[in-house]
Amino acid sequence: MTSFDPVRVRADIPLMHRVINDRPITYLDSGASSLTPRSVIEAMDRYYQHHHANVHRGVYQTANEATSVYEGARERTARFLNAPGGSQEIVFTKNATEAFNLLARSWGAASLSAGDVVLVSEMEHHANIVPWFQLRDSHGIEVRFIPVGDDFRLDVTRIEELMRGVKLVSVTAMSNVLGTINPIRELAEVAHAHGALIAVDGAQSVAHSSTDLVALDVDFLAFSAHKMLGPTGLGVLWAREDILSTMPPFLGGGGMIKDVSVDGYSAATGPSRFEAGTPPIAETAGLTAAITYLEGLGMDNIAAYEKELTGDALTRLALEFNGRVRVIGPSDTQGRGGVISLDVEGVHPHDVAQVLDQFGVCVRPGHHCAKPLMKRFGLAATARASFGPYSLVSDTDVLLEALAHAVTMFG
Amino acid sequence: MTSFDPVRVRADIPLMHRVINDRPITYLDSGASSLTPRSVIEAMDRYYQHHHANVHRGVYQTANEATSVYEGARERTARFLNAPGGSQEIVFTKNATEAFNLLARSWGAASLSAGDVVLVSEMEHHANIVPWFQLRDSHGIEVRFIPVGDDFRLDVTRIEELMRGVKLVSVTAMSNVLGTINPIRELAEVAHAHGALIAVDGAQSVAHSSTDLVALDVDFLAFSAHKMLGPTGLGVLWAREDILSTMPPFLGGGGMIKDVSVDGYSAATGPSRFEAGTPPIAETAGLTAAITYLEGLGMDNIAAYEKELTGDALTRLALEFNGRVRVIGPSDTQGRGGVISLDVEGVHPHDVAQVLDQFGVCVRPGHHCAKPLMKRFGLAATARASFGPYSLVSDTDVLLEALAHAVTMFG
Amino acid sequence: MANLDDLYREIILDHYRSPRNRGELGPPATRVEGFNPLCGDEIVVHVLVEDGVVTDIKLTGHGCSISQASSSLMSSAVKGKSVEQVRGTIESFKRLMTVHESQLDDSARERESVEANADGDLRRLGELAALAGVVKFPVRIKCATLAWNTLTQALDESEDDVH
Amino acid sequence: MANLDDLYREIILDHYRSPRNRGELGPPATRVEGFNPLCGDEIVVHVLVEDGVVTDIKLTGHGCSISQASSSLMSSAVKGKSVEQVRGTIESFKRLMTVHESQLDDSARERESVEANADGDLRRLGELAALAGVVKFPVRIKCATLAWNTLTQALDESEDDVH
Ligand SMILES: Cc1ncc(COP(=O)(O)O)c(C=O)c1O
Ligand SMILES: Cc1ncc(COP(=O)(O)O)c(C=O)c1O
Repeated sequence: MTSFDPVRVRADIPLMHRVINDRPITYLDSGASSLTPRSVIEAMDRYYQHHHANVHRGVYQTANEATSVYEGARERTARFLNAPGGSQEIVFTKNATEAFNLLARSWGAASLSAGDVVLVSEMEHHANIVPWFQLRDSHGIEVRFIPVGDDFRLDVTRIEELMRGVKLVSVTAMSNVLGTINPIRELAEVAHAHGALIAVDGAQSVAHSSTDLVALDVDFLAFSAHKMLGPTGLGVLWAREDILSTMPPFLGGGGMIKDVSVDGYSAATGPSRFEAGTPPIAETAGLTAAITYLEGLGMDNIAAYEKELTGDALTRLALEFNGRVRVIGPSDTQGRGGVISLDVEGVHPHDVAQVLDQFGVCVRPGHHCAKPLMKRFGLAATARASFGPYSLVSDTDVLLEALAHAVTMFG
Repeated sequence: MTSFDPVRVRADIPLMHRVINDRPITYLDSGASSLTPRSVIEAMDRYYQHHHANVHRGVYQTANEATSVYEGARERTARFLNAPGGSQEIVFTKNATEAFNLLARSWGAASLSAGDVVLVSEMEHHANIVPWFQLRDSHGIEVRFIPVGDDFRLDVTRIEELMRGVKLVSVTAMSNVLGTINPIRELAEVAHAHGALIAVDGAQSVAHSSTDLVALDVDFLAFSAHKMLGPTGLGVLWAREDILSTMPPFLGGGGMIKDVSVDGYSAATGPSRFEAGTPPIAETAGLTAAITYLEGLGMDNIAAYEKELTGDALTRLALEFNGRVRVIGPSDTQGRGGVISLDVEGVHPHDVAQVLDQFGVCVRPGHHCAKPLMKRFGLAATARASFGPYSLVSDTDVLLEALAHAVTMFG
Repeated sequence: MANLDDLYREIILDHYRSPRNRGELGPPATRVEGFNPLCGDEIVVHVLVEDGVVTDIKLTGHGCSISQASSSLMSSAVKGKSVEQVRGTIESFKRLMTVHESQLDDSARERESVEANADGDLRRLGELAALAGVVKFPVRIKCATLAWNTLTQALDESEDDVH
Repeated sequence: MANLDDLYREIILDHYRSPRNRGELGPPATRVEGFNPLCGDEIVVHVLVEDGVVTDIKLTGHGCSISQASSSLMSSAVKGKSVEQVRGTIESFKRLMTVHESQLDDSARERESVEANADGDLRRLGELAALAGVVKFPVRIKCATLAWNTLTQALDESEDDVH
């Protein structure tokens, strides 16, 4: 184990004190949403108790403080990602999903026309599929899918062919179902070599390994605060400044305008052009605290630790169930993260999750908003366990105990 | 005074303990955002400490609890508004602004075509103007304005003429600049008599008087939680169920789909069709607590109390400055709420606010996202004071003291 | 694990492992798909109505033990019954599945009458009563009712065909 | 109220009450509008550049005392100066307006050199130095710099015209 101490992380998470069906909680659903450290909750409390006001248009002191909280979070996020152009590349949204919609309806609608191709992958979350289908319906673009191989990885053997007519490659850094980590740096090279841009879904990656936008050389990145120890109600779209500055507005309203008259409006410049209305302010205080917390742990430490956890779980799952529990995803930790989708022979994922709940184990059954991927593997659903920096090997112990019960019960 | 006790309300607001420039805070910016009672902050804390999980797709206990928090807030909101069709008419958004964008891009884009008219008013907030301009640009609709008279009220003398070709009337229940309360019930009758629908901007009204959607007989209502003692990051669009059920999706992603394949998608039914991605969950816990708090005070009590405060302030402003401080808005409390825009002769609103800040007085200078209204009255900005249920007559005392200083200083 | 046993009664596990009336029916049977978008359960109901009687019913699709067992139990319960009787059964079943919510909301008195009602229903429902434990697991109620809602739609559509 | 007096120096109030160089210039002068969308301040700079010299400058628009005084002070400072000199003044002024942010971010040592620099600038800036107090009110910095950013744009445009 690294010097990183998950037991102390756990002590920072109030929800870890929950007892469920007489057992201590075994939270294995960080892929859906992470648990929230005390410091993040307290940062939002402090905001409401001392600094709350609407941002931007105030002169008085608390309005300035609220603005500093908000703009400070932009700075902090830019540094966290090593954004080449700094804070002016950070747009705050409601969640990763809004970020993709913004991308599709602003950049996409302005830059793409009938016949242009957006290349996504079969392992994308609906957030990175449906907005492109909507753009297909409104603008006649084509949505094409990079296939996923039987090894649960992107099949890029025919990438040259797939790239024909592509203006944007939009792929996830890590699959929320398979755990597969995609070669973003290499895909960026391919995209750029073909004159296309590349967008990355960082929802599953930003809290689990370090993100260096300069090194990745991508053009867009989307993610949600609630999956990175932060609060609900806040997401981020990062876009390269030279691209962002040419993008037309998305939603209309206060804060995104330069001028309005009864005859029309003109839009503001910078990220605020895309932030119509009163933004999630307290939530940005929470995001700043979450980033501080994550960086305090060390992103590389987190990645290394979760790799160990994942490796241990994969090994034991392979050993203990005589093949009745199948992992839908890469079977070793090479290029994969701590999301483990399970297919239990003869037991529907819903039932798996129901039995596990009796043991206090929180796993998520379902299609995980990745129905094309499910269809690719002929599955309706999986039961997914996923780790966070507060997870312990003992969580895997309980998971295995509960799985054994499910297998027996439906046996 | 009514039985309602604002001093106790004040004691419930942690931020009231702030000292600004050696003076206790005098918060007069509730029109921009309200201050947050302890119970609202604590409800969100409790959510993160005990119940946080992603909603909807879970089987385990905390996922169910989170879903109950979220769907419970929908129920609570529907009851608060006396929504005729109940909770399935409540769509959660990021803020009131997103609610209007949803309305314009879903209902508007599907129901309106070139030449159709959306009738707003000159006193609208940009949130209820810019989305319609955007729809004008994309769909060729006409955006028409009900003029505002010199009495700071809607001039409906030529309403029959104005209604020609109108498919939607979209007006604010209360102006965030003038304080004017509009006759929504009557406008609804006019709209319906002409076969048009009516949308109401409740951002400034829902926290300050009771809302009865059955009695109002309107079709849409939009507002934000952060102006009703609730948290940032959450808004509401209410729409009549028979209309909502015919509206096409807005943003695309997880949670709003029925099915997705590599060929396309189909949308879910009910409010979730419009709630793509992980919603603001903790924020809905805050909203429920805010509604509980407001109802505990009694909406009619709040309205009566704020009317007294407003009447007192208007009288004293008229008496004390020899005409150097002009109120931009109705001069008595008839059909007006507790938002008081000031024009101080020879002192720019920015400077007014700056001087007031030295006295710990929080007022907002600017165009208040209502530039067409500003232009109507030949103003670039006003300094706006606005009340909440925690405001006291002593706040007005400090306001007047500080204003006197500003007048002298720039004298 | 008393709770789990309430949910997973032996008869449910049996219908899950060996579902009755699997398969498809061609025209003139009515075919309606039911989705539970939240969990991905899919059920396709094929129903043949002749002279006001459900003369045949077949099911395809996939889902959890509760949705599968419920649809299997449903098919056994409705086959050969008049549309009228089937609609009655659907109503009784759905009432059984909503007791829980009433219990949460209503006063004790109303609750009792609902329970009395449910008891009556329970007797009428026969084997279907095995699903009664589902109400203690509110998220699973949608699993149990999916087939029934789909059947209602199929009956409506087959009646539309007639008129 | 020491703070307020830092901001509202007498010379600023004077320029606010009696702004210099109000008015417009027709072609061939360059006309550029500057907005501060957050507070609604608007400034229109009309500038006439002849042979590399700002031979005339006029201003319209409206805004707070800081933006108005800043633009008035600016117009007095740049009129008759070469474009080169004007750009130098703009740079010095904007440096003055960013000291505050540096003070927040940088180490003490860097701060000192910035301040030394600012002191040099202060001397060069003459009357404009009255605006130095604005940096203690960060939200007002945009008010003070609006005219200057607009002037920069006007100079760029008038030079484009030449080429
Ligand atoms: C009348 C009115 N409508 C709409 C809004 C927009 O609200 P939000 O910024 O929360 O979206 C506001 C508040 O700024 C308002 O006062
Ligand atoms: C890979 C991936 N992309 C996008 C999302 C969408 O995030 P949100 O629901 O917060 O918008 C998720 C989470 O559900 C995800 O796992």
